[in-house]
Formats: sequence, structure tokens, C-alpha cells
Amino acid sequence: MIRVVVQDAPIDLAAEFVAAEAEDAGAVATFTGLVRGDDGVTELALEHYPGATERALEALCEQAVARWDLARAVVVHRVGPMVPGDRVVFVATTARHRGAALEACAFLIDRLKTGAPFWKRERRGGDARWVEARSSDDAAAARWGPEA
Amino acid sequence: MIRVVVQDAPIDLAAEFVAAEAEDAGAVATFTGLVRGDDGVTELALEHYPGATERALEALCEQAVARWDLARAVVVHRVGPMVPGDRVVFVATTARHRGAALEACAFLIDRLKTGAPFWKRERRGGDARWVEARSSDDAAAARWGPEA
Amino acid sequence: MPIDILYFAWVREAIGQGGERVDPPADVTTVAGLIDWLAARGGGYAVAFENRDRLRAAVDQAFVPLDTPIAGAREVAIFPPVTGG
Amino acid sequence: MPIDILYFAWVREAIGQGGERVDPPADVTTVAGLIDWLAARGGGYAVAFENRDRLRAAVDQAFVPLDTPIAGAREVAIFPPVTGG
Repeated sequence: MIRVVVQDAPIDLAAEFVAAEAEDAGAVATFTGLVRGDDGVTELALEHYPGATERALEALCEQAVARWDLARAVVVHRVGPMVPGDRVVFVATTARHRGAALEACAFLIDRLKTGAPFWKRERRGGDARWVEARSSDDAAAARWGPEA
Repeated sequence: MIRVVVQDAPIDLAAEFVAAEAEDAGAVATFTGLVRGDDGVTELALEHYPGATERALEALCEQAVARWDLARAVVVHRVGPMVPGDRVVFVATTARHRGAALEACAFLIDRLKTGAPFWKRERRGGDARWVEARSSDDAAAARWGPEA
Repeated sequence: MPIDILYFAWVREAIGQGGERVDPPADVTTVAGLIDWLAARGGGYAVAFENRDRLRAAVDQAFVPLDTPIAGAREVAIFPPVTGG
Repeated sequence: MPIDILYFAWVREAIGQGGERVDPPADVTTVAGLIDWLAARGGGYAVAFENRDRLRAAVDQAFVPLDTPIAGAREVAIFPPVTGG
């Protein structure tokens, strides 16, 4: 089962986690990305491409489910303005065995960094700038093989 | 910061998760192992070696923190009788970057399968038996290199 | 045939709007040709489209290279490399 | 010198208790020697210790090979391969 949500509202971790556990799968892996405030960022704003974003995330989840025989793949991505400590993205994968859940979770977060239409703008006090794409993200995504 | 708990009580995921997020680390990876009921198991009982268990888990967490420069490493392991759907183990790692958190989380769950003194007994109706160690667990643990 | 164009992130900011409907001439046949045609308007378009290496595109919500034909496309999006997650 | 011995899982079940204090003779110098000496008691001990490949041990709460010396040890644990997580 695939669940993809792009939302302005804060991510409700407990609800997502309980839903992910409900599949009798044995192994649940999650990744949560948070806004970091340690380099002076006071606000992070995420823009996205409505419609295309959900399609891209669903395609990634379908790839993961097929490749690792998952019971469930979940991506919840927040958009709009956020502050340090806020959850930006939550990925959960469930499977019978831990290796599949852990690998698929890493695959999803690596791939969504480069394959889904989100753009970050950081504010530090009065100064705002768009975040540049990182070559390390391309490298992390590429280790999973060619994109489908 | 390292947090190791071995407990009879159910694992409170929400509380553990919120604590893990509190470090301003940016990336939180978790793994949760649940009792599976799909092969007829009606009860899983976990025995452990009090004192030695906590020492072994703390040593694993210290290795992970040093190797991946983690902000936090958490292992909460339940013992005693459990039923399908119950959480057996929760591992959380936090770091500045996602690669470190994800790898360290996989390391901890692989290593604790072979390096901490827990023993599982499965009950299927009236029949109870001790779970045999699996060579696939040894292989998963070995991919992280020699044990310290 | 009219095409809906969408702009995101700093492309949107430079152009000053999130999208528009355009009707390019028949010799505009690819995404790259569409970008050239828009850039020739100057102003924010020239600024947004100055460096093609920093641009990515989608045709009808599918990510594509800039040399992709636009014949039959209803929606073309032009934006910077993505930075999600 | 007396040593506290602990048994876990099916080793504990076969022997019928979780631990005991023993005082082995001077020629028992390793964990394996201790196992031999206990197995000679027969009964549940013989059953629990029949196959050495299925036994693991800890001395003073540190996991060790069975040929580890027990001189100075206060606590020795004998148990099956672990199956946690």
C-alpha cells in the first residue's frame, strides 16, 4: 500500500507511525528530515509543483514496493514556511524483513531529494536565498541505479 | 547522547521519537521490529541477561556514535511475553546528515541481532520453542566489519 | 496552439509570475526553443533564462530534457534543479 | 574459589534453574573445562551441554570464546546463540 501526502500542516508522526505499523509486516524503517537551525537559518520555505509532486512521489513509492516487496511505502512532505525543528519530510517503509525496509527507506529519501519537484528557500534574519542543488544528493540518488 | 533501555513495558514510540528529535540534528532514522503473527505465532517471549544486555547495547551505541558522528543513538528493547503487533525493539539515530543516520540505524539493528544477549521463544497455540540463531543475521552483522 | 507555462522558485521570482498561457510560433518546437523565444522578451525572462545549465523542465508533469519536443503539450514547467527532502 | 554461574534460554530450562554458585576443582581452568565438569553431573546438565557448538559464554558479562580462562572470574554465563531484535 502506498501513501503520499504533500501538505502545509505539520506532520503528525504518531498517526503516520501507527498507520505504518498496521500491516503486520514485522519491520518498520523511517526517516524524518527536520529543519536545522544550527547554521543561522530562521525559516525554511518549501515550494512545489502541485500534481507533479504527488505523481513523482507515487512513482518512487511504486518502484520501492516492487523492488523490495514492501507491505507499505509512505512519504509525507511538508511545504510552505517552516522553522527550525519542524519536520520537512517523513518516509516510512514496512516489510517482512528488516533489510528490505531499511534499504527501501534509504532509497526513497535519496531519490526524492533529486527526483521530486520541491525547492527550498532559506531565510537567515532579513536575508533569503534559494538553496542550490547539491552534487552529493545526485551521487546518493545514483547509487540505486538508473532512474526508472 | 546514548539512551539504552531494556523494559517489560510496551515501547512508547511517540515519546521516544520526540526525544530523538530534540537534538537539532536534521536527520532521524528509526527501525522498529514488531512481533509478526503471519506464521501462526500467538506469543513471543524474550529472555535476556540483565546487566550484560545493557552493557552490550551501550557498547554498540558508543561504536555507532563514534563511527558516524551521531547526535544521538537510542535502543529500546522489550523483554518478557508479547503478542503479534507488539513492538520488540526500537532503534533511533540522529545526525546532521541523512546518510550517517540511516547507516548507523542499520548497523545497530544488525549488530544487536547477534551481539546482545536476548533469546526468543515463540508460542504457536500449545507449542513453544526457542528460536534458532540465523546465519543471515550473522552475515548482516558481519558486513559492518569486525566486532570491536 | 496555446500552451500553459509554469514557473517555480527563482525562475518564478525573476519572471514575476507563477505561470501564463502563451502561443509560440510554429518554429518553436522544443522546450529549449520555447525558452529561447521567451528569453527574447528580455527583462525578467532574460534574467531567469540566462544560464540554461541551471534550468530543468517538465512536459505535462513529466521531467524531460530541454531538447524534448513540445508538439501536443498542454503544460510546460520551467524551474531550477530540485532541492527537496 | 566459588563462581556464580548463570544459565539462559533452553540451557536454563534443561538444567532447571537460572543459576547457582559452584566451586570447581583447581584443574578446571577454562569455560570449556567448567562445562565439562558440570556436564559430568549428568541429567539436565548432560542434556544442556551435549553439543558445544550450540553454546556461547560470557565471563563477568563480556562475551568470550569457550577456551577463555576463568581464573579470577566472579560470574560465568552459559547460553545458546543469541536471537534478539
